[in-house]
Amino acid sequence: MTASLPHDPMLPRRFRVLRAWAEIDGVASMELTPIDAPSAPFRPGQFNMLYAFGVGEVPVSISGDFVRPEAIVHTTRNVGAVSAALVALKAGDIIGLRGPFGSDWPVAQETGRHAVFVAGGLGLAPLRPAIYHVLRNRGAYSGLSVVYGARSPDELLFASEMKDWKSRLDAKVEVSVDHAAPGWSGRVGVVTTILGRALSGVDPATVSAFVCGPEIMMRFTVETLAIAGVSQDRIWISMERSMKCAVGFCGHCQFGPDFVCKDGPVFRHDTVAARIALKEV
Amino acid sequence: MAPRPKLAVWKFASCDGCQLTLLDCEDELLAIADALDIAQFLEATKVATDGPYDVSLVEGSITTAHDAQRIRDIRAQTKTLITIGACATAGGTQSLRNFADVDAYTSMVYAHPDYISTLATSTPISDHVKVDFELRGCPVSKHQLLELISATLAGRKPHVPLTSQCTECKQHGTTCVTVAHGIPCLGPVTQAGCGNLCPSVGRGCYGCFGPKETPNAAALSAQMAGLGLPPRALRDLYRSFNAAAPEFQAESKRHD
Amino acid sequence: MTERIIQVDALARVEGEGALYVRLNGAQIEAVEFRIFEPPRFFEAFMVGRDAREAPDITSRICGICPIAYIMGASQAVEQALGIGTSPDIEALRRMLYCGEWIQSHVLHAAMLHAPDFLGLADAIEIAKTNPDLVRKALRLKKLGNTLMEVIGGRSVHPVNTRIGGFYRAPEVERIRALIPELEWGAQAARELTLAFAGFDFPADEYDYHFVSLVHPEDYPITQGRIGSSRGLDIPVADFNAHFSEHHVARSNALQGRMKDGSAYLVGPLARYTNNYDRLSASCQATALEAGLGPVVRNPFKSILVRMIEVQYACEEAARIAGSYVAPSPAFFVAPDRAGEGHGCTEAPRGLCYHHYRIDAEGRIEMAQIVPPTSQNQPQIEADLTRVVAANLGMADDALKWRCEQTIRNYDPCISCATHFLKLTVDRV
Amino acid sequence: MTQYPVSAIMLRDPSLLVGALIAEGWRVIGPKLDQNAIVYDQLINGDDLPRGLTDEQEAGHYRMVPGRDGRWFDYVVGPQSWKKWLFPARQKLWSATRRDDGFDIEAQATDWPKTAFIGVRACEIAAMAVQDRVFDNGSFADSAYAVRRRDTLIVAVQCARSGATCFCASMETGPRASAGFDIALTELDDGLFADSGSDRGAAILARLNAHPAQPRQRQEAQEVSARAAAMQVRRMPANAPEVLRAQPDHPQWDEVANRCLSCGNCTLACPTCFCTDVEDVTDLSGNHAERWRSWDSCFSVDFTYVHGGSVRRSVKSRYRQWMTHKLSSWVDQFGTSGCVGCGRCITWCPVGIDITKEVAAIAASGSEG
Ligand SMILES: Cc1cc2nc3c(=O)[nH]c(=O)nc-3n(C[C@H](O)[C@H](O)[C@H](O)COP(=O)(O)OP(=O)(O)OC[C@H]3O[C@@H](n4cnc5c(N)ncnc54)[C@H](O)[C@@H]3O)c2cc1C
Ligand code: SF4
Ligand code: SF4
Ligand code: SF4
Repeated sequence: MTASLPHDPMLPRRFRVLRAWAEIDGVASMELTPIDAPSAPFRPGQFNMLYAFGVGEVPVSISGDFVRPEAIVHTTRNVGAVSAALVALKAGDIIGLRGPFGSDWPVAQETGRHAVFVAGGLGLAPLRPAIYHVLRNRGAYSGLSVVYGARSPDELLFASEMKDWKSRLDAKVEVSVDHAAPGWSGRVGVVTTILGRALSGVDPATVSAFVCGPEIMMRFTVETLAIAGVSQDRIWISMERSMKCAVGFCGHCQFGPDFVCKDGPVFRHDTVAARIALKEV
Repeated sequence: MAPRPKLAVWKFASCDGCQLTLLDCEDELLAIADALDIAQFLEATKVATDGPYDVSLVEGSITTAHDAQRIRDIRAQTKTLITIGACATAGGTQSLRNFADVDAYTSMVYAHPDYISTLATSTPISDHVKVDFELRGCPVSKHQLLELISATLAGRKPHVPLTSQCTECKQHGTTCVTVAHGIPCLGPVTQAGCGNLCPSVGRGCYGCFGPKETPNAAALSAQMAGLGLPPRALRDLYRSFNAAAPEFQAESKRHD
Repeated sequence: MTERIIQVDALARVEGEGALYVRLNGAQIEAVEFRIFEPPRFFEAFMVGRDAREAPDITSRICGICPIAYIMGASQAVEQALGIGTSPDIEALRRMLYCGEWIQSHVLHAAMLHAPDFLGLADAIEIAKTNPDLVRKALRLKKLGNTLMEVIGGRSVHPVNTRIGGFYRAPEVERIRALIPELEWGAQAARELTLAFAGFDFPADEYDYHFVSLVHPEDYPITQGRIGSSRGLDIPVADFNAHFSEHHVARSNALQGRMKDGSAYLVGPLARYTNNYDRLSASCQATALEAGLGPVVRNPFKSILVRMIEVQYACEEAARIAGSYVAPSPAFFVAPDRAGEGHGCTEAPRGLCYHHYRIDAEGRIEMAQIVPPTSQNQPQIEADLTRVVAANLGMADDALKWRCEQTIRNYDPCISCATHFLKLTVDRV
Repeated sequence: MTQYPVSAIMLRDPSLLVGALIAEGWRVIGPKLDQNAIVYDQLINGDDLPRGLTDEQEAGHYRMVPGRDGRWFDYVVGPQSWKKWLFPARQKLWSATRRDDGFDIEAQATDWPKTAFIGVRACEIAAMAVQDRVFDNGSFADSAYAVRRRDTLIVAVQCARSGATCFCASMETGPRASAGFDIALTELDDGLFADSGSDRGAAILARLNAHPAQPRQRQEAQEVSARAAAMQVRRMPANAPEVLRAQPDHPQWDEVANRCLSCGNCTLACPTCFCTDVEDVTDLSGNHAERWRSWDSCFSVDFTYVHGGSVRRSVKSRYRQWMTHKLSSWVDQFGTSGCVGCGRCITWCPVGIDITKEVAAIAASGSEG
């Protein structure tokens, strides 16, 4: 008896790179369009498994707007073999894609609240679709703050877009760098230092916070939010773990009882707080 | 077409077995020669193109002052330097000299000791220069060597697990020789990769792929001592082709 | 007249690191040196104190090209010292395993390392450009040798299945039988390659060598026999040291073997062939005849043909053994701890390889002596070089250099083997 | 108890069943003696079944020894589990070929002839049920696994004795299987009591043309299982999930890390462990690529590698992950324990680490604080 695999979740579909552009040094974005089948709709915070021919497959968050699933945007930092191949893609190239996978930022449910986005480094990429949503439906939210920290000025992602947001009267945007460089007139310091400013004058009881960045940055951010009085069940974070399948088969991404690939990557903080405090989980 | 990457193969103190493993890829040899520009491979060709080289495969350990200099020169001309085999990666069998009482050895003077010059130790390449990747084994496995070459060509990270030999036994369905037959076996502390050779013929692994990641040799030794292996045999088990690999060296010294 | 220096700093297409140095003053040959600069690895020194049962695996690492030669020589010597025998079935399997090594090593040398010399090419890859079929055939044949070693020994370089007293596990009959069709193809392919190589332009060079090899009343010698020579030597293996000795010369990191009277001798395919021509199969003799060889071959350049005939023989012999193979039971005999002394001698692809151990009551090695073929051939290589240079003084330097290298490659010298054994002297830096 | 129309039969010799299945075109996989251990391999005929053998098992110890005369199934579980077949150690997932304009991806077909497993023990049936939930987790299903599972007939053997490392009774997974098989055999003094557990099993038994079993024999079969259960010397504390959830910092984790080799044998021998790695393969031309999936283990450092380093670097954290997952978080994930009490991880740990003892140690001192 021979059977082929219908809808095999491990089988990538082909996508073509429509556009590819450099963001900052070592980071590039690309816009993908499906070849084999229409792409599935996605929600902000979800990710895809991207396959570079002959090199390998890695999880990468969707950084573009989810109202345009026919043109999926990813933003990747070159840190190793697969990501290097992804960053090197040009318009017209083909890659394999599986997804979208994982849980999402529940922004759509947090209407009426003050949405606070806290991003560190490349963590801004997975938050951007959610920010787009709030910007588009600004009236439904009591407030919008984007707090963004990067290591240095030349590592600030989506800089011109940030400027646009900043120029809006209905959004508060705070940016800081760990290390200043000549010509930098903005703030210096880790992201938690500007978080306080962003929260000043905001009733913590109305805040819903969405946090994405290195684990250590998220830990301090959550601490700061808690001190400011933001409730643990109104904070969401996005976890990163090794992933080989993204569908719960490979076991790599386990984080206590959760599979980061399908129960995450976005978790409500109170559900994972105890585990995050432990080492090597 | 992009220019083919330039490959150089170098030999230091060794048995030639790891280089031979490359020539033993009979089915792939012509494809390798197609995909790569073989710029230096003394064992196989008179061709000797000057550097720089994209990839250098280095066999053998450093046992002379001259060789210590030669490897530095090679490193300077090489983009990716890969060591192949236990000699290059851990000093090889010849590193057994490292454990000898050097003065006693010196007194075993040969007719004309002045004819030969050698160092007191046999050391891995990584003691002398930066190494980009180490392929284990005495000799290296053909399968892993091909994987390394194709991965390097594809810009892919080679799939060379650092786990125990046990993982290969279990994947191959080989029954554990220690548990089922009481045979001492270094498998639990030895890196996988050979293709599960010794246990599949009912023999305990003798460690030719060197220590795995985070080996717990002390715990294994205690178990093997319980199976009746005397300290001297235990010591010698760790002291063979990867004798100078730090974890094996330390464990063998505990049983001196 | 001016001084001419023919120098090759690093010989290519030999196993290990060697160099060639010839100094001429007009027609006067002032120096001919085949230097071995492969650093010594001191096997005989560090084996002292090891369990004798480790000897095969340790000495195997002397040479990756002919590990079987070391495994077998060490096994014989240690088995003798520990007073155990094996069984005819085990010995047959050992012989078959050794055939694998002959095939692998000979084809590597003849087709990939030596043949380019005759074609004026750099390597086998260049041959493949004009004659891909020949190279493919050679590769398939070489692979067959490796397959034999993998099936019987577990892997081709440093097999794992061999042990003192026999084998860890006897290969299944089906796996051995399955080799027969390819071995039959191999014998034919070896014959075809011999005849193809017979068309090479061989330098006219003949020398009345003192051929030394194992001799055996029935078999073409591989694993067993007495030591015999073309000049009437006929001694048991244990008497090796009474007739041969080794000398240390300044220019080489290897010892040089000579007869006790100081004369050079030759070991390897030419010696085996000449001393045992009658024991070759009729089909191999037929190939020899067609390739233009008589029962004695004195032209060292024709060693390439003799190697290929030995490949044909090894394929036939392995097929014969495979045909009547029964899995040895037991697969090995257990050796007790006891004091003793033993000798082992087999025919490595490059020639006679002698092992000698003294073992203490706990079964530990007290003394080890290993004499590989390449060290024995060193004086003869230099003598050949002198003769070849003298006969070709008119050649341009490049051509002469090429010819000298080719002369060395006639021996398929294995330099790694030759330098395994010097005792340690330390140069502290 | 039987829901199936055909009543149980008495089978003189299991090779009759093996022969009948082979004659009906099944590929039969069952116990075979190989290298002095019982492994699961294809049977060419009924003679391949070992007989008169039993196993002696302890932590880090396994030996085949002569068993009760003429008994067919007097050993318990061996080094391998059925996952070797249902969830192979290496599987090709797909291949891709470079084209002028990008590349094509080709799915890998599942080649699985209709197969009968014979000699499946209760704990192993339970293990299959556990893996069924893993490979169809509600969101995603592994279709190759589903095909293999669907097209496999299960002939169970109800254990007539327990090994010293067995603790299925405390996991409530054995020693008597009540479901999850097509046919179940219980070896009695006067032959094999064969009962059906499905219609296709019942049909096969009906075609065997054997004597129907007596009620007495059905009764005896139950008693055999009860005796096997009573033999068990190891047990898993029922509160293991809570104990482990509550004790991530227990000193016992450090203690076991001193003994653990992080070799991964326990995970690979375990019939429920499912972790895998993927491997991208290319040929020398770079034009052909493949993806393979192979067994992995949470004991490897690379298992949790993310750019910058691994999450679980210490052996302590890796052992804790394995045992806590197996016995505790598995329940959260799949609504069942990941352990079926087969004892393999105890027997096949080269240094004899015993999961039941480790839990007991943590539970004992953990309950004080
Ligand atoms: C849910 C999720 C979303 C992500 N989103 C983004 C994104 O939007 N942009 C971006 O640049 N990066 C993102 N990453 C990280 C990205 O997956 C890694 O940078 C990438 O896997 C590195 O692979 P490499 O082969 O280039 O690097 P190497 O360091 O050579 O990694 C080797 C292998 O380890 C694994 N690996 C290494 N790092 C990670 C990691 N952080 N997460 C999972 N597996 C890893 C991969 O299998 C990889 O191929 C995300 C990771 C996760 C889990
Ligand atoms: S590692 Fe072993 S096989 Fe490789 S060169 Fe050294 S001794 Fe030979
Ligand atoms: S954890 Fe151990 S006892 Fe439990 S199912 Fe796995 S191997 Fe068997
Ligand atoms: S518990 Fe035992 S089998 Fe498992 S990894 Fe540790 S030593 Fe290996």
